[in-house]
Formats: sequence, C-alpha cells, structure tokens
Amino acid sequence: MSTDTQNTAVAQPDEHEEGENYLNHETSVWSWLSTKDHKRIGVLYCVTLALVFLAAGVLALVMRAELSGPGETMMANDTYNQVFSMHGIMMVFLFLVPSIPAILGNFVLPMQIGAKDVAFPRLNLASWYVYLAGATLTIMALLWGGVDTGWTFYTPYSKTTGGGVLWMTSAIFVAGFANIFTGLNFIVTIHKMRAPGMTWNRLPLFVWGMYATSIVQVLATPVIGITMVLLILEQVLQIGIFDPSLGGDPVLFQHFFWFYSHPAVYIMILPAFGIMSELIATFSRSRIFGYRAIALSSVAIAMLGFLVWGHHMFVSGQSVVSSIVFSLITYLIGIPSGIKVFNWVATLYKGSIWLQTPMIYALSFLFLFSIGGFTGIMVGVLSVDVHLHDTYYIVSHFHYVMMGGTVVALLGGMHYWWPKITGRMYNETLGKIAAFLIFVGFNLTFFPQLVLGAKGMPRRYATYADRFTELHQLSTAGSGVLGVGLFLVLGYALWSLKYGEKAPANPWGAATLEWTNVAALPDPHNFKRTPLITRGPYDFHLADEVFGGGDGEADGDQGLRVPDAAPAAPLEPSRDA
Amino acid sequence: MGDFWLPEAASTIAPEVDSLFLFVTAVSAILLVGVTGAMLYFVYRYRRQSPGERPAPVEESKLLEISWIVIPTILVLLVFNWGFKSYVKMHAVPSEAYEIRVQAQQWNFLFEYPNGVTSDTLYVPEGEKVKMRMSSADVLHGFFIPAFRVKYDILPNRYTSVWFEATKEGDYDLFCTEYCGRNHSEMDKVVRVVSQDEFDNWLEEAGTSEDIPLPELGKQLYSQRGCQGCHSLDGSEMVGPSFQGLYGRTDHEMSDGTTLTVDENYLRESILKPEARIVAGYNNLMPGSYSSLSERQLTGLIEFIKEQSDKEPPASDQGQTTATN
Amino acid sequence: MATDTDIAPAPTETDHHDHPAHLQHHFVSSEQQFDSAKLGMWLFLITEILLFSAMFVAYAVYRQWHPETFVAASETLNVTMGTINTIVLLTSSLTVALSIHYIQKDEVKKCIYNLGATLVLAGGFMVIKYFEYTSKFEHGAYPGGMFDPHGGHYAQLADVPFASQFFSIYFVMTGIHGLHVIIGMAVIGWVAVRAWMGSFSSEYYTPVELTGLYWHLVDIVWIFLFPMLYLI
Amino acid sequence: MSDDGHHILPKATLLKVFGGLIFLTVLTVAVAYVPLGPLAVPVAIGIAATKATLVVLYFMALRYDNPVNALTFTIGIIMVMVFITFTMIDTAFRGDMGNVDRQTMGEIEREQEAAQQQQEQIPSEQLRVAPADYPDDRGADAGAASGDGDS
Repeated sequence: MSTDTQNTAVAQPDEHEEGENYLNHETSVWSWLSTKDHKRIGVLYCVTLALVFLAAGVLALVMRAELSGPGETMMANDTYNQVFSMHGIMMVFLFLVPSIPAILGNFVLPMQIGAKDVAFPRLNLASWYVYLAGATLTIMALLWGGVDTGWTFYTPYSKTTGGGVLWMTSAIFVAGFANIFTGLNFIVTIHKMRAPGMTWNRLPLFVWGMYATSIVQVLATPVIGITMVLLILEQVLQIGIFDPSLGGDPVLFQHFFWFYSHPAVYIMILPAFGIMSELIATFSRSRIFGYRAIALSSVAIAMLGFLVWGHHMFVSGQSVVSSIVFSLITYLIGIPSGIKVFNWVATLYKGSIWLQTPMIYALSFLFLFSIGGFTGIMVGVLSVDVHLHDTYYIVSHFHYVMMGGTVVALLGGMHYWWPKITGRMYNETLGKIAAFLIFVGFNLTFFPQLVLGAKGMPRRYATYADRFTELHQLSTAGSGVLGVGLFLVLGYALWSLKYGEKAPANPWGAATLEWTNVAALPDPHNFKRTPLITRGPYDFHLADEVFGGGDGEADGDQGLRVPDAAPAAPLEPSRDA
Repeated sequence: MGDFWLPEAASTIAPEVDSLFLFVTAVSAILLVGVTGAMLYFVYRYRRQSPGERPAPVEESKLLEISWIVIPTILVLLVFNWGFKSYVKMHAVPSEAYEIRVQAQQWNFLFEYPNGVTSDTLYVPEGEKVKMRMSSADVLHGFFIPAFRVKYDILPNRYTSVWFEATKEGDYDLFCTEYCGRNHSEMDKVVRVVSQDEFDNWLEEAGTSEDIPLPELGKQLYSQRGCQGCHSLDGSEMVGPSFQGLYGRTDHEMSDGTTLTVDENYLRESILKPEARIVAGYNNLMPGSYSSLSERQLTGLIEFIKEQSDKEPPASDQGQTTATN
Repeated sequence: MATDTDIAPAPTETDHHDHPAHLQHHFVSSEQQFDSAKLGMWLFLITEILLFSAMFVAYAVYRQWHPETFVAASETLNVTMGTINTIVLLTSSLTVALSIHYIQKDEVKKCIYNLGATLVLAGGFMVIKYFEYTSKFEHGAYPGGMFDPHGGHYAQLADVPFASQFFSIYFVMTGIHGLHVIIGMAVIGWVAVRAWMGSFSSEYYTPVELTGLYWHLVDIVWIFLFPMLYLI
Repeated sequence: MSDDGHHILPKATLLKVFGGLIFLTVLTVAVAYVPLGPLAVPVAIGIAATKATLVVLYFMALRYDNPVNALTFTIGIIMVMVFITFTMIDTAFRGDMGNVDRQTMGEIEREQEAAQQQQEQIPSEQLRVAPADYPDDRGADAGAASGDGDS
C-alpha cells in the first residue's frame, strides 16, 4: 500500500491550474473581508478557529503542567481557576460549537448538494463578523480581570466574581448569533437549494449531519442567549431570578443553562458523525450500511437531545422525579448513537479499505467515541452518577466525546478536504505519524483521568491529595504527546500550503459531488454547470460509468483522471429530474 | 477490577454502587473489544489490494439492524432500572437517622452536632445511619465522600441532605465538588468513622467547649472557620493581612489612605463587617458569614489574634474594651 | 422531515433569460428566492419564540411557587392601559396584514398608508408603555433588588414576599418585548420608505411580507403577556 | 405566480379575524372579573392561545403557506412546551426540600441567632462596637459590594 502521495502527481498535467478558481479570482484583502463566497467564509473561519484552538489548547497544556504535582507547582489557585475557565469557555463556545459547521459545513455543504452558494450569503459573512465581535468581547473579559467561574457560570458564584463575567456572558450572547445564522442558513440551503435530482435520500450523510445540527442550533442557541441576558441583568439590576439572596433559585439557572448546553453537545458531535460517514464510505469504497438509519438517527438524536438536559443535575438539588425521567430518556438517546457505530463498522465489511490519514482518524474516532459513549452510559446511571458527578470521570468522559469525537473527526475531515480547500496534498507519512501520536497521546491523557475520577478526584481542583499524583503525572505526560501530535499537524499543514504537491480533483476516488463535479480548486461558483443527480451519494459500484473512475491517483499507478464531462443538468432544469 | 477503579468502600450503599459500576464497565469493555476487534479485522481482511477495486455493494440485513437496536435497548433498560432503585434508596432518608448539620461557606465545612458541638472534622459512629442536613452561607458547594459513594450539592437557599451508614472505622476524605471559587480545591475535610462508644465519648468531651479558655477557643475557630485560608500567623502574604503582629499596630493603612490603630474595636468590626474598612493593598474577599459567630466566639477569636502580637495594647480610649482583659 | 420532497423548484418561464433586478445570482428563480427567504424568516421567528420561552419558564416556575404573590402583584397593574395596548397592537397587526394585501394587488399607496398606520400604532403602544413604566417607578416598583414599593396600592406589596420577583419578570418580559417593538418600528419605517421609492410590486414584496411576519410575532408575544401579567 | 406562498387573503377575511381578536380580548378581560378559581389560568391562557392561533393562521397566512414553514413553527412551539414542562417536573416535585426561600439559609439563621441574642441580654461589659443598625442593612451592603466587582 502506498503511504507516500508525493511522488505520483508531480508528473501529472496541472490542468486545474489554468483558469480561475475561488482563491485566485480575486486576491485583495478586501475581497476576502467582503466575500460572500461560502468557500472563502469557510477559510476565514478556519483561520480564526485555528487561532482559538491554539490558544485554548495552550491553556490546556498549562493546566496539565500545573497538575503535574499535588501542591502548587507553577501558579496560584486563582490563576488556575481562570485558566480552566478560559479553556472551557473558549473550547466550547468559541471553538467546538462553531467548528465543523463553520469550517467544513460552509466549505463543503453547498457543493455536496450541488448549489452555487448557501441561501443567504450575506448572512453567512455576517456570521463571521458577529463571531469576531464575540471573540473580541472575550478578550475584553480577559482585560477586565478574567473569568473564574468555569464554563458553566453557575449562580450565585458567577454573580459575585467581578466584571469579567459581564463581558464574557455578552461574548457568549453575541457569538450565539453567529451560530444561529449558520444553522438557519444551512436549513434553508438544504431545503431550497438542492440541485435537480438531489432528493433527500441522495443527500450525503455529512449534509444530514449538518441538517440535524442546524436544527439544534436554531432551537437551542436563543435560550443560552436569553440566559446570558438574564445573568447580566441579575448582576446589573439585581433582578433576583437566579440569586438566592434576592429570592431567586440557582437551580433554575442550571435548567436554563443546560437546556442549551446539553443540546450543544449534539451541535458538536452530530457534524462529526457526518464527517465519519463520508470518510468511512470513501476509504472503504462502499455504500454506508444502513444509510437511512444513520440519516434519521441524526435527526432523532437532535430532537431527543432536548429532553435530557437534567442528567447534568442529578445531585444539584432538582427533584428526584425529574432525575428519574431525565435518566430514562438519556438511555433512549444512547441507542441511536450506538446504531451509528455498528453501522460504520458494518460498512467496512467487504469493502476496499484504504488506510490513508483521514481513515486513520476515522478509525480512532470509532474507538474513542465508543469509550465516550460507554462512559456516557455509566454517568447516566442514577446512583453511579452520584459517585462520579463532578469528578475527573466526567472530565474524561466529555473529552472522549468532544476531543476524541469532534476534534478527531474535524482533523480527519480537514485532511480529507484539505486538497479541495488548498489545492495541495499534505505529507501522508507525517500525517500518519501525527494521527498515531494524537491517538496515543489522547488515551494517555484521558484514560488515567477516568480512573482518577472513579477513585474520587473532584474536577476543577488546582491542588489535590498526594495519592492521585501518579495518575495525574501520567495524564500530564500524555498531554505532552498529544500536544506534539497537534503541533506536527499544524506544521505540515502550513508547509503543504507552499510546498505541498498539487492536488488532483479527486485524490481519494470519492463519490460525492464536491469531488466528482468540481475542479481541484473549486470555481468561484462551484460548478461550471449545475449538476443533475441520478445516483446515491455512495454508489461506488457505479464509479466508472457515472463519475469517471476516480481511483484516487494518489494510491498508485493510475494517471490523473479529471472528472469526465461532468454529468450536468440540462440548461433548463426540469422538475421531474 | 474494583481495586483498580474504585476507592475503598466504607458505607452500606457503596457495594451496591460498585457492583453496578463494575457491571457497566465489564459490559462496556466486552462491547468495546468486540467493536474494535471487528473493525481491525475488517481493516486487515478487506484492505485495498489494487487501486481499481470495485467491491460489490453489501446487502443490508434487517435482522442485523434490528438486533443491534433491540439488544442495547434491553441492556440499558436493565442498567437504568438497577441504578434507579439504588438512587431511590440513597434519597429515602431513614426516619431514625442521626442528624448532623453541615454548614458550608467559602472554603470551609463546619459540622454541628445535635448537642451544639461544632467540629471541623466529621466524626461519625460506625454502623449507625447518619443524615447530613446541609446548607451554604454563600455560593453552591458540593458534599462528597468518595468512600461512601455519596454526593449532593449544598445550596444557599434551602436544605439538602444525604445519608449514609459507615461500615468501616478509619479516616476518609471529604471533598467539595461544586466549584466555589478560589480555594475550591482546598475545601476538604476528614471524615473519621469511630465506634459508637468512642463517638459518644468524643461528643461529650467536645461538648465542654464552654469551659476552654478564650484564646484556645479562638485557636479552634481559626482553623474551623477557615480563617487560616486567608490570614497567616507567620507574617506571610496571603489573601488577607497576616495576624502576626497585627494587634496594636498604630500605622495600619487603609485603602482610602487613612491609618488607624488596631484595637479590639477594629478587629471586631473587620470580622463582622469586612467591607467597612479595607486594608491598603487588599481586596474585600472576606465572606460576610462571620457575623453568625456568637459573642463568646468573637471574643475568643479576638483574644487569639491578640496573642499573635507582642505589642502592648493601644494606650488611648480603650476604656470599656480593655475592661474584659 | 424526510417526507418533504420538494426538489429544487423549477423556474418560471420569464426567469431564465432576463433575470429580475431583485434576483440574486445563486438562486434559480424568484420563486426559490422567495421560498428561501420565507423559510429563513420562519426559522428566525422560532428563535425569537425560544428567546422568549426562557422568560415564560421563569414566569411559570415562580407563579407555581408563589401564586398568591402573583395575584396580589398583578392587581397593581393597570388593566385599562393593558387592554388599550392589546387593542392597539392587534390593530397594528391588521394594518400590516392589509399592507401585504394591498401590495399583492399592486396598490402601493394603500400599502404605504397601512405601513404608516402601523408605525403610528406602534408608537402609541410605546407611549402607553412609557406611562405605565413611569407610574411604577414613581412608586418604587423597580425590578428585583431595588424593589421598594410605596404609595397608592403599591404600598401593600411591601409585605408580600417575592413581589419583587413578579416585577422583575414583568419588567424583563415587557422590556424585551418593547425592544422588539422598537426594532419592528425601525424595520417597518425602512420598508415603508422603500415602498415609497417604488421598490415593491406584486412581483416582489418579500421584505414587506417578512416584516409583517415579524410584527405578527411581536403581537403574539403580547397576546400571551397581557393575560399572564395583567389578568391572572 | 403560483398559489402556494402567494395566497392573497381577501380583505373581508382579515377584517373578520380582526373582529374575532377584539372580541376575544374583551372576553378575556371580562372573564378576569369572574371568580373562576383554579380555572382562571387555563381559561385565560386558552383564550390567548386561540387568539395567537388566529394570528398565525390568517394574519401570518400559515394556513395557506408551505407545509415546511408550518412544521418549523410547530417544532418551535413543541420545544417551548418541552422546556416549560420538563422544568416544572423539577420545580413542582422538589417535595420535602421545600421551595426557595427569600433569603439564604445563612441569613435566616443569622436572624434567628440575632433574635436569640437580644433575648439573652448581653452583659454590658462585653465587647460591643458594631454599628447599631447592624445586621439589618447587611443585605444592601453586600449587594452593593458585589456590584463593584472588586475581585
């Protein structure tokens, strides 16, 4: 199996280099800042979010460094509290929630459904600016003395701890609009902008994932917005809804907070499911097993996701009745996620599996997300959660889901679509090394935390009892490996921008429209002609007839196969297509 | 496997929680190995041999799909039912339980026994059902004893409770698990499980705190009420001014630029109304909850602070306050 | 949702060869553009509903805990003013609906008159709201921590526990609703100006229709606020 | 133009709906003065829901609109219901833990203790310095202090 993609495509004619593409048809800074092209907005988001991830990731390394010893090793409690709060807030609200939809959703989704652009391009650009405004407010919060409330802002503590909280809650309120805009845009795009012949049953599963995500974004985000407004009013006007000393109820705040923040977990993970389906289908060259089950389970998860928020509150003073109800529904939501995992594994069966970097990420995802899911079942068990709540078990559980799930899927997706976004190939060998380092580093970091939590190590502790030391040190060591892996990715990604090999139009032999009907670097309007869709998204067995082979010349001796005269829609698209 | 994962079990509910935990862990491990094994096997078995491979589409199997919906559903419902039963048990406080009050504040727990004894170590008798009636003076806190597998948040505006029956003598950890600010991670205490006799003896002896001398009482309060978290006795800088050499200082500078002499009046006011006058260079971070100290406790605390200074009592206008010395 | 099988809409005959000025390049037809805009607006409306929902939850919870307080406190509100405001807002909804009716029939002038009438009614609503607010402030019926009722029938509230919660909810809900009215007025004004400039016709009136939808939602929120706060 | 989404509502319909809305407004105000006991809330909310439905179906023309829009709106409403219902499953069943208190437990206990102390008649020779109005103004002071954001 070829592991190196470098030496094959060099000799190939660079047909795609001629003519204009979305990167070179305009090049001024202003053309980027005022662009309404969904692909460019995706790139803008990509750069911004990479910076946020870098900042929040460095904070994580700092935290792990502090925890390398039981006492105070390098910072005071106050500093540590601010560091973990900022890590959580930035990762959740400014990185994970927007990440996949804003970067890959923006870039890929319209192409996958055969549209020229999203339904509301101006709104799309506005979403990026609104996001920037939110990020700016975050910086204001830092200048104002920082925030040490954790990402949950539980009252009454968040009311007593200074002005940074005001800025930070405003930041979350504002950044929420960016997500609403994106979600709203995608729903309308998927409903109204599909190319002729692109029926709901022919939608790629990434689109289904984005659709389910967008529903959650539109329905849940307004609630965190109003919750933040009420928290601000609580500080400014003392309205006494959440503050117990004024007659309010702190547990009510938790209801408001988790009504958004639990569905937000699905905002983060559903797009990852979408990417997974694309990767597994393409790199095993087979139709997704149980397409319908995967598509509909995404929507089911999105809806059920609104009924389980109370499982974050089993020991916070909510009624026993509601704990029981929430716990029961929590199990129902575990099942659709399980179905997906089984279906993905079944897709590998009798496929033609090609172990490129994106596929390695996909396989890591399957393993890591399974652990995330099983530990999720564990903390959903009422009496066991009493022991595990607010310990490192929870920390580890949600990192297995958020980092092992979302971030690993995002990395897989970035590698997969990197040729389409940049027109360059990354270095496959380094890619595999980094994927391996990330997998090992991740497990080394977070598996010890599962054990720590079960042994009773509470979360959000700057110092801890001596007997937890070894496991903490193991975890810190793992975070180092993880960090090296991630920086390696950053390094070769930047390197490939300049020195990477030119990418062909369809290096992986994928079957979705963005690979088969779009040039190596997409045209500003995506398609030369609107495609006419006559097949399912993963009909690889039709590859030769319908979309012109696409073995992926990166995997061997085949020459570059530019997509055939792309099957395009007739000039007058007709209803019965 | 239990030793690897879980801390020592020392309450009646712990074995129940543990067996459930281990059951879920075991089933998860089996499923994880199955899924990963199948995945790795397929990856090897069906690896791509030539770039032109066109595998034939696999027929979907309804039976397979239904089986992996139904089997997990049965499993999780089983687990839910199990967890639900022990959760209800955890919440049904037996009526005969011995009640201990827990007062939480930033960053300290105080335990109060029915006879009025207060303690900063939680003494509980072995083999007796004990109920903790908990409240907080400021923000949310959490009450967590890993060895007993009990946890519940402590709220400022209503009582919450947990109960347990300790089964093994020994010292165990007690942690605050709801993030509560700066010294959250230092808000831990010791739970000491002793035999019923020992417990009764301790309770009786501790009950005589009325007789101990004032400075001694102050010293106890200094550690019980969490003063040591912010005020050192050796002059080192902490969140609040050190008590060393504090009493009797004549050049104590305030944040508004004025200076004053540290006397009993000032100490008392600073304990009861910390926000009234702020020492230069410090922020007002002191909880307001010390106003619940009794007169005797206040006096004791002030006497204790006075002992930390070798200075003479301030000379002027101390008529009625020095009278108590 | 999977049952919705609308395929990309077919263009109408006129569209392909000469695009109307309002048609953006990435849409195939006016029809598609209109449908997209309208679906987008409905989605926006449900975000608005969910924005208000948290306040409705707060209301429901506190009312469930302290029903007597809510009855006592709501008696201090001025039902007459509330009723007048309800009728004012309902009328403004009618005028907006009529403005859409007229633009659909190409009667631009009548459309503009109705938009103008809506603006006037919305202004009237805010004026009445202003008088209601000031009369409360005069008697110390501020939200939450500043609550210090005195004078008139407010004085009795001093002894009612949790009355401040009622006024917090009252001010937050009506305040945010009022904010929506003001935003609505700005948008209606802008639409009226554009109508005046002749941007709209029966062929293209999407902004008028979307503004109408928004305004009706503002009305619906008030329809619930009125009985909840003033009557029960 | 096709019919869906561009349905022109006759003026008569609009006026009739408006008439209905005004009638229901008058009705709900009138009913508020009738002592209905526990029925007062459901009746008032029911009338409001009817009014809202009229507005949605006719003024917003959802009745003649694309079914997707109707579905969108319905899902939104369902979510609001879910939010209210599930939150109230908690707040209605907190049971023996009781409802929220207007003050913190600490303040309540402090007040009780203060009352007890007054009864106990503190001997005059003991320390006594704190301002006389203490502790009644503590709440206000604490509020002001926390508003400053001094940490």
